[in-house]
Amino acid sequence: MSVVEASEGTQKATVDANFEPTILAIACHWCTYTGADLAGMNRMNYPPNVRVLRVPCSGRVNPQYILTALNKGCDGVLVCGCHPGDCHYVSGNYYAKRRLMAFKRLLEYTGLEEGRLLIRWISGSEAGKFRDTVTEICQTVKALGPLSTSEQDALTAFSRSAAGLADINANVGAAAGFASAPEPNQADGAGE
Amino acid sequence: MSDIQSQLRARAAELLSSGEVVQVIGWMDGRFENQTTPAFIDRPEDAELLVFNEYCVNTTPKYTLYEKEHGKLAVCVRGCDSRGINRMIKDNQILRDQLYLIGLPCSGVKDRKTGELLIKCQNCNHRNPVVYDELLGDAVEEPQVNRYDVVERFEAMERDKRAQYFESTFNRCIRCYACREVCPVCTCRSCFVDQVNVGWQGKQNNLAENKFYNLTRVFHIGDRCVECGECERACPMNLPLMAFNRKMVKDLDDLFAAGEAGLDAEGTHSLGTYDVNDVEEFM
Amino acid sequence: MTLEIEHGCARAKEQLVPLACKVVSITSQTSDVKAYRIQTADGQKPFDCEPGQTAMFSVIPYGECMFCVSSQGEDYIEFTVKKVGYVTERIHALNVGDSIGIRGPYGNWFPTEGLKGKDVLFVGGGIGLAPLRSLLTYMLDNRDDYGRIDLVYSGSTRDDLLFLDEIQNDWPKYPNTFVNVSIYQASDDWDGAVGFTAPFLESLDFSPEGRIAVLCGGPSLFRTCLESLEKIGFPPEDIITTLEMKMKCGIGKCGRCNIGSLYICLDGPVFTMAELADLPWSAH
Amino acid sequence: MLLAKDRLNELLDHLSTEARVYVPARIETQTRFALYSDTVKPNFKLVNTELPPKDILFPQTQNMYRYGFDAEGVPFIDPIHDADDVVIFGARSCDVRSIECMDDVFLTKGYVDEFYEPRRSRLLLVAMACNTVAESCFCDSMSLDPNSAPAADIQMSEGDQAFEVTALNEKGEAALAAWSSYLTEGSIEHAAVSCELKVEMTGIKEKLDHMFEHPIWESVSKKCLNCGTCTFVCPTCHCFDISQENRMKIGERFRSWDSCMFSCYTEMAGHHNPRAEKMPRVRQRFLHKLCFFEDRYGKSLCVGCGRCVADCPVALDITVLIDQIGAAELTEGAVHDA
Repeated sequence: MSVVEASEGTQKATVDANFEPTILAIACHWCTYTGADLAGMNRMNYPPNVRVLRVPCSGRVNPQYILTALNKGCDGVLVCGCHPGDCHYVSGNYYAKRRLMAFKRLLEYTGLEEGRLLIRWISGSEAGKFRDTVTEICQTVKALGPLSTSEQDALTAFSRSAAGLADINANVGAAAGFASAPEPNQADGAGE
Repeated sequence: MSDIQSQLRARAAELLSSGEVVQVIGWMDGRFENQTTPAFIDRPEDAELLVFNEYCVNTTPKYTLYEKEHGKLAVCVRGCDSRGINRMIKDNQILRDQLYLIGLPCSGVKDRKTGELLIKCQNCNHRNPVVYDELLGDAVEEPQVNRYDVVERFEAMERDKRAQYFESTFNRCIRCYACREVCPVCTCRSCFVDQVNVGWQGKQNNLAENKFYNLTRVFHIGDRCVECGECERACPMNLPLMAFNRKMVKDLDDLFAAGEAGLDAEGTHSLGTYDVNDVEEFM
Repeated sequence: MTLEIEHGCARAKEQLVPLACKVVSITSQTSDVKAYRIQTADGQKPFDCEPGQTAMFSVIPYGECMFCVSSQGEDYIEFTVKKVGYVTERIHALNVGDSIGIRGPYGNWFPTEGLKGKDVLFVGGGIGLAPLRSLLTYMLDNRDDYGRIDLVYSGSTRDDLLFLDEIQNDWPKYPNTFVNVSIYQASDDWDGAVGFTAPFLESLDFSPEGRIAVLCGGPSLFRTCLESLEKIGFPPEDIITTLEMKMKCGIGKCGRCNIGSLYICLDGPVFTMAELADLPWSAH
Repeated sequence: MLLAKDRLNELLDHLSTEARVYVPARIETQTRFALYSDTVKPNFKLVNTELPPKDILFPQTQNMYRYGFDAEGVPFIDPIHDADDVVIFGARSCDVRSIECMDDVFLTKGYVDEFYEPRRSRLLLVAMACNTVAESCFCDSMSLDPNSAPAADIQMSEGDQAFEVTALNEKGEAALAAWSSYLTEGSIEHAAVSCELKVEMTGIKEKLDHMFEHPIWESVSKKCLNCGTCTFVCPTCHCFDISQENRMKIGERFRSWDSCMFSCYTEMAGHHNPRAEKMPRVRQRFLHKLCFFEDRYGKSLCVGCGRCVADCPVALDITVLIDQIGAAELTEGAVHDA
């Protein structure tokens, strides 16, 4: 049980250049989702790896969502909400801030690489910031490589090999409760 | 301590025969040498069964939840127990006037096999009860300890090694939920684990689900944890659970000056509130 | 006269892995009860079973539930399912043609041989008709083998009565077959009897002589009707019932339907009250 | 036959090439039957391991089948049978008896469990006589012998320099024939041990038959926390749950250990729960161990390994309970035929 008993670090496989990460972006309806919309309307380009999950408020983001996403096939999670002070429900994002600050530290303490969980405040007018943030997390996670396979169970591996990555990518937005995801299309990022 | 024990027996008998309480929750001897087990005394003549020594490993607060229906309870409380009681009062699990708290100063509890101070007691800085109706014996000196010692050692590790260490920790979890059941803070009527059809927690025992359970548990109690260390002691697989709990406590203290939980029965907990001037790191 | 009920019958073709089947028809019985006819993916009857046996209905991604096979035909088996929880909600969302899994049949069955030549009184309420129906339709199909058949059936309102058309119009046409239906509260659309099952049963004045009672219903109906039957004079060995517990495996291994030394899924679900009296069990 | 201690690892290396070999070992803070490897060597000083070997035959999570829709939309249900040749090397008498109990559950009463049986039939069970006993061991009170396990394939006992190896059945003889190059003729004197903890089992079962509604259950269950520790460390607890996990169009249905201590174990649709309170659950566990199983299969489900005694966080001790049952009076009104 002592700290020193932990054995030598694992050999990290070199990251496959063709690796395309799967990123879950949890976006608050009032600011970030609108910002993502605006990015789409402005025909901004951002990586197609991100699936957007719309929630009413960042204060609604249950830390278990983040854990589930990481457990069941996502390589990174982005949580976005209104800037402090701008919350549609007055204080939701203040609660979210405290919660996520603590939760991010806990996750990284138990071994998650820094950069796999990113939290940002993005307002409805910050289409550019949304694009930049998505690009940033995609690049970071791509460099980090797939989330260590031992953290995902055999079923994920099977579903990827059996159904084919392309199929999964095409469907992931609609399945597993990830409804209301905007088309992850490179040309027009978001749209309703 | 034997002096306190005889006082305890006498007081328990008095409380029961006067009808002030219907039950005294404390400890009694187990089958083996130096083993104790929780005791529920409801007859004055059984008060002789009560023991108080350096092997009383169990904490008492959680039992008040099940026993309160019988009437007013007398509960033996040391520092850790009393903080748990405070926390349960604050969480609206029990009312203060349902309890008669017999305060017992404690100088740490030992492992019955090794005779060493339990890990939970090595890091204890509240040996005297923080709330009680009467205190038996004299208050003991509070030790100066660095509660965050374990957390700091883990934080100093390389991420890879730490990840591997915790991965192995989660792998060894058998998900018996003893940590949940002993915890004075785990009082949800329907735990997320038991909400089978909602599907928070899968039934399979694998790394992903074990991690999900443990991290959710830690995060859910982290801001209210009274640091009694009972989860770690109860764990049949001897997992270092306080390394997680204390990490939460430490972070919340660093970030929001959360302080220690369970020192009083008022106020709120650090994740149940906010301050517009909180540190900002998500811009 | 003692009835021989077989216990510990192992007949299931599929133990734990279900057979791929499909829904061939759905009939809505009440607002929250539907009857499902099931065939295998290639249009066969999934299995033959005796009246009273159960099977595990597997809504593929959501879970499994144990139901009594409420009737069967040449090429189908039928389940009657009330929407009460998570899986049954998913069952109610099924459409004709949807793929499901079925494994079974499990458990024992009503003593179709032992009842031959006897009068049978069926007592049931609400969804409790489903298991009774399996035996009742079997007896009607083999009408000459059995004596008089009476059904005492109740529901909260007219809309809670299952197979009402069949009960009122088809079954009484068989010889020596009588139905008595009541609802708990009077309403404009009901001109029949009104009252709870137990007093209604007592008012009908059945003689226990040469008659076997078959009882199935929810906990309160079960308790009250059991008392009534005993009051009328039915000895416990002449009262048959079918029990329910949470079940997962269906083959007497997973443990949760254990009562005393028995497993309801394998040794039951059909017992006489005399057998139940020996078990550490209370009619909860 | 004798197996010299310095040839033990050679034998295990050899066995590992053909089968998965499980040996008692300490894995960080846990002792369990672990896969023999370069880093995992047997440790026979562990009287019995904290975790029993039951998960080798009956894994905590066992995938039963995969289901879903293939590319053409046709549904499929594919059973997963993944049994291997397995050797459990160094099981104690209590663990061997526990496998007998599991055999009763999974292989009799009309159904041979299709996931247990392949693992069981490919198992070589090598028992190791106890040299010492732990304070919580009470197997000889449960009519077991810590010095021999007749249901094993091979019985071993440990001497100073060597292990004595005896085949107990044909499977064991065949195995010993294959191991012959590691064995020498001879025998050792094994000093028989007996447990220090004794409980009186005479009449307990008969008494329990009438104790379903005895007030003792209310008092013993008070300290129980309703955690699953006792059931998960128990070598004979075999209750399981069936559940599933889905990914997109496919999923896996698995069975996993469940515990009668958990409230959701018996909770039915509509939240009706016949064992909603702590007391009926505690009663169910102990009656199943000491009474119901004996009615059904003719042997006690408690094998006296003492794991629950050692691990229970609140020292709710089955041996104390047995003593209390022995001392309990069957008062009028408290009697109910079980």
